[in-house]
Amino acid sequence: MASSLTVSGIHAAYGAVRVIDDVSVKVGGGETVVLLGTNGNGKSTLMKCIMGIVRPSQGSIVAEIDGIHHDLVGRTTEEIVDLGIALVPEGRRLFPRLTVEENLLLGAFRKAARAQLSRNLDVCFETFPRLAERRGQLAGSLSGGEQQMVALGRALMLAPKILLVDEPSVGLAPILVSRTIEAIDEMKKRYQLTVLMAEQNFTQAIRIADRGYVIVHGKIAFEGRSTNELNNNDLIKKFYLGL
Amino acid sequence: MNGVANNLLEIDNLGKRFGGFVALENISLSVPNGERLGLIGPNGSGKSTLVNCICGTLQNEAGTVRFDGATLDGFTAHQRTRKGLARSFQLPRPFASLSLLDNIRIPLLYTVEARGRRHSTSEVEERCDHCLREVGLQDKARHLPRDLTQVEMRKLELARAMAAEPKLLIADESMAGLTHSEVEDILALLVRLNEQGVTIILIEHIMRAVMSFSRRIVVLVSGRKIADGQPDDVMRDPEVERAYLGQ
Amino acid sequence: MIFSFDLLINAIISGVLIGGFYAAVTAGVSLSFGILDIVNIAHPAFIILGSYVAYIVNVSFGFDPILTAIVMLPAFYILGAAIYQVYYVSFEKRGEESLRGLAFFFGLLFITEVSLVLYFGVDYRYVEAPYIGPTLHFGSVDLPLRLLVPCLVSLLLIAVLQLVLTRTFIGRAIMAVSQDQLALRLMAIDPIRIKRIAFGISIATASLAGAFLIIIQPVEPSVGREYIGRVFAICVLGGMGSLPGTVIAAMLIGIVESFTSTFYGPSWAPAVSFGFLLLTLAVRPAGLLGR
Amino acid sequence: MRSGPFLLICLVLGGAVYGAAALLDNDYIFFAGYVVLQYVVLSTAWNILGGYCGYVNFGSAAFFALGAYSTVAIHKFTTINETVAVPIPILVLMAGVVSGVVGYGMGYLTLRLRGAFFAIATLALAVVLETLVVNWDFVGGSRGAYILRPSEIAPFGNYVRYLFLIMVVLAAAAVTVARLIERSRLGYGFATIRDDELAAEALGVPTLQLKLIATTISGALMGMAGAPFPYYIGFLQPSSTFGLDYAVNSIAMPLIGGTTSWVGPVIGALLLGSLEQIATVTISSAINLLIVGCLLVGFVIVAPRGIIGLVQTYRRSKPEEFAARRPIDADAPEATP
Repeated sequence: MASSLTVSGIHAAYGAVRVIDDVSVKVGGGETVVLLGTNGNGKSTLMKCIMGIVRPSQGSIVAEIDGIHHDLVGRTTEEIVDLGIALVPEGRRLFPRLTVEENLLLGAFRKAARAQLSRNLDVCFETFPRLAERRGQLAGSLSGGEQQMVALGRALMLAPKILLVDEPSVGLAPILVSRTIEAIDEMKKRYQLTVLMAEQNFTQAIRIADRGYVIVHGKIAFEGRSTNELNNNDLIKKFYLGL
Repeated sequence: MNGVANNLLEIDNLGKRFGGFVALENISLSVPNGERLGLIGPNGSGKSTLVNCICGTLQNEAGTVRFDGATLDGFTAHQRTRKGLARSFQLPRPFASLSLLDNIRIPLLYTVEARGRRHSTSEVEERCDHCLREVGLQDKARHLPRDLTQVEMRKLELARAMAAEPKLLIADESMAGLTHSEVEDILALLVRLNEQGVTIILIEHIMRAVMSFSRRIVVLVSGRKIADGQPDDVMRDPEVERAYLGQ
Repeated sequence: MIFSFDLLINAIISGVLIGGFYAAVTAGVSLSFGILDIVNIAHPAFIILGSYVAYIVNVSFGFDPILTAIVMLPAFYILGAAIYQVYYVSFEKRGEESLRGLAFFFGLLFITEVSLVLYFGVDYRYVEAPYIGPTLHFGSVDLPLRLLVPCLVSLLLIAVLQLVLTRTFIGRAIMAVSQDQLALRLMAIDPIRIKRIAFGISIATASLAGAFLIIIQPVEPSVGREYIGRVFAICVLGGMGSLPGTVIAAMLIGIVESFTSTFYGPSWAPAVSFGFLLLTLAVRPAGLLGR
Repeated sequence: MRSGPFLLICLVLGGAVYGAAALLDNDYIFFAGYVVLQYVVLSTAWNILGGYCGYVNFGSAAFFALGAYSTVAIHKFTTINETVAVPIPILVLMAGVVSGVVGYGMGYLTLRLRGAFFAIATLALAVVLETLVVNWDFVGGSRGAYILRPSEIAPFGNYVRYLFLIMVVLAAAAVTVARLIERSRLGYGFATIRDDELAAEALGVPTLQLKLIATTISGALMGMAGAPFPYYIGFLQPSSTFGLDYAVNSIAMPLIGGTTSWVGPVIGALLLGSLEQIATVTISSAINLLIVGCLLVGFVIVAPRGIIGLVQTYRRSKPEEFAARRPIDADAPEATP
């Protein structure tokens, strides 16, 4: 059964800096939804609100997993992850002094994930053959692209129902960006995930998206109900390039 | 070597790696005196690393940085500051146990006076007060940084960098999260400084701010410089568009 | 001093044996300081506590000190977990672990030591066990069982710890916890719980190390002090938190100390490990065997 | 207040204590007072590096012992060569130079170390120095050294009174130096090192140089505190002179008093030092360290900013001032960053 995520009317701030202002986002079961917009517009903060890292001052966040509704506001990050919601954080945040394999195995810490450990590890190495070659190498010594693969693989090991990906393209060369985006799509199809991805690389993100939102200054500036709507929109260029 | 004499900052083939990650590659950049330069690029493109290499917080493995006619290689961060380089940090780093006034006092005591200009106690107070007034924090001069909001912290960060009386000021994302009018305030402040002869490099994600402030824009993507020129030209550059919108 | 081959071989052997024991003494610090970034300079005091527990049980009931230590592991584990909880609430949570956290452990060191002095006095205490006394002889090589038994059990302890760290979920989480706590939470792992477990294990090793210590030499409360520097020297030399590195560094220090006391006199031995430590810190803070 | 008058007041205060004790004709006060004042110097010295710069020195005992042993060495030298005995004030200055140089050396060796590594390095340095002294037979080695102290000295009468007066001057000087640093350019620089070294460098503060200055001054003062000690104690042994008691006391006193200002270590040393002296007489000397240990642990947990912090909090919580210090952004929404 597919899982969905509904964010309604949330506000969040760091001290007096308002980062998110009345944002509502819905990700339906089996959808891939992208949050578009340049940095500093609140995409990451929205992800952090969902994961319980930042506490919103108003609004609700509800996840429906296997037919059960879970109110996420007020729960700890660990509890939210344990429900089956995984985040690939911005900047990847690997454990640099652990090997690739140790990083991946840490993903399978929660009970539900341990049961599927060997299958998920196989899938992971199948999706990213490069990681199988480097399984004994320290994660900190990998290149940016390889690190992103480990981060995605580690999230996969969590056996999530809903996958959040925050800025997967950061610091990657263009060709790796496109490969990373494809890998996310492959993971999604293989495990019937529900995906919410924050990404500033419009063209790449739109390749795998079903729908998308453009966030500017902490507000939803545009909601595209299809990729076409997003593509044929003059606003995008204005938001992105300030022209 | 044409035009070197007029260039305040001259970066030549600079490179920096972290483990297997190439943060900067072959960056060359000249900044003439009095310039208003906007440095932009997607997150993780190496902007902050570049600032850290220029200011001596990080050591670059390849290339050289020349400032005001002399090479900076081997100089520590505080020596570079005394030569006239100042920067604000992306995440404000106030001295938590010192009042705002004393926070401003540090660059006066350690940078301005190190250049040979002595101040009397009252002059120091006056200068500190002036710097705080510029950013509108004069009423909180005796407060500790923990009493400030994030916006005020950013202002303090800028005021403290200004107090070092730099020739080149690098403002690293000092406007994120600010309201429209606060952004205008800070831009006006930077323009005013620039008119007084300070060269400014502005690193910013708020495009509106960058476009209205900069006379020239440099774009970094994955540790490489992909564009350098007039703001309108740069933003219409297909490569920049690809970098931001993807390809 | 006549330099003879026998003397040399025996110096190396006793260095290795002592080194094995040093590894057990350091294992706890490698966990707390090397992996968790908790500067528990009171660790040697807990080792002395372990010695005294082994001593009391030995004189009262005649139990074997090592077996006693194994039985006491859970008690030391709980003590460690409780100390971490206090440390977390009072310092880590407030972000004051550096200066005040150090002072906290320094204070604990003194409280433990002085309490032992007040209760037991400053007389040297020792235990009795069948293996304290006999020595195996292989030609001119002497293997005192008093050193051999602690060394072997110590290596076993390290091997078990290493297996736990690399082969279990909790162990991997312990290795990861100081590197990125938020990332750990994103794996549904509570970093505080992991640290509490790890610190508990770290103090539990002091129970065994204490038993080894009192088997090797008579103990009085302030003996622990000479181990403070040695333990941190080995931990830093061994590359901060790598157990195989700890064993190698411990053996290295053991051999060098044994050489120094054989050829220069025992009074110079303490300077060796500290000299090593100072040099390492000044030249290569990442340690000789950093991961 | 400027430093001159301040020093004068300190001296007058010390003189008053001296006068009162002399009137009572109780030499125990001088004996006990000497130790308390010695702790004032040690904790003030520790605080210059530990409190102002935020670098924990576990090796106070080594610097103290260095001062004491430089006195022993010079004393032996003059006795063997039958030259005139060096007066104690000169010995104090010489000890200051020796331990200042060692302090500089320690700073140089540990320049790049921060936090725990620095603290551990100081501990290591202490043991290396102790081993050197233990193996240096000229100053008595591990057996210790006797210093014959004249029982009387003109015009003070009992020699202990003379030593007490020296300690009064030394304590006044140390506190004045600490106070002077606090209010000077140097003090501001030290505070930036404590708060944020990276930001300090970016604003022109030469952090490495300042650290060297701090380790030198702090080391020199500790050594000076130790210089008269052999004359006070009569018999000097490495194990007790390098004892961790000095290390724990010189850390506990500033932390209990409060580390951000010169007042803290003084209050801490006076309170804790007197308490220990009383405990030594009334209970036993072993209980001392237990008291210090418990107070240290208790204070760092319950009152992290020491007695000064408690007083400030109490003053601030008075109603009218509290009203003036209401949160600045009452309307700021709750958020955890």
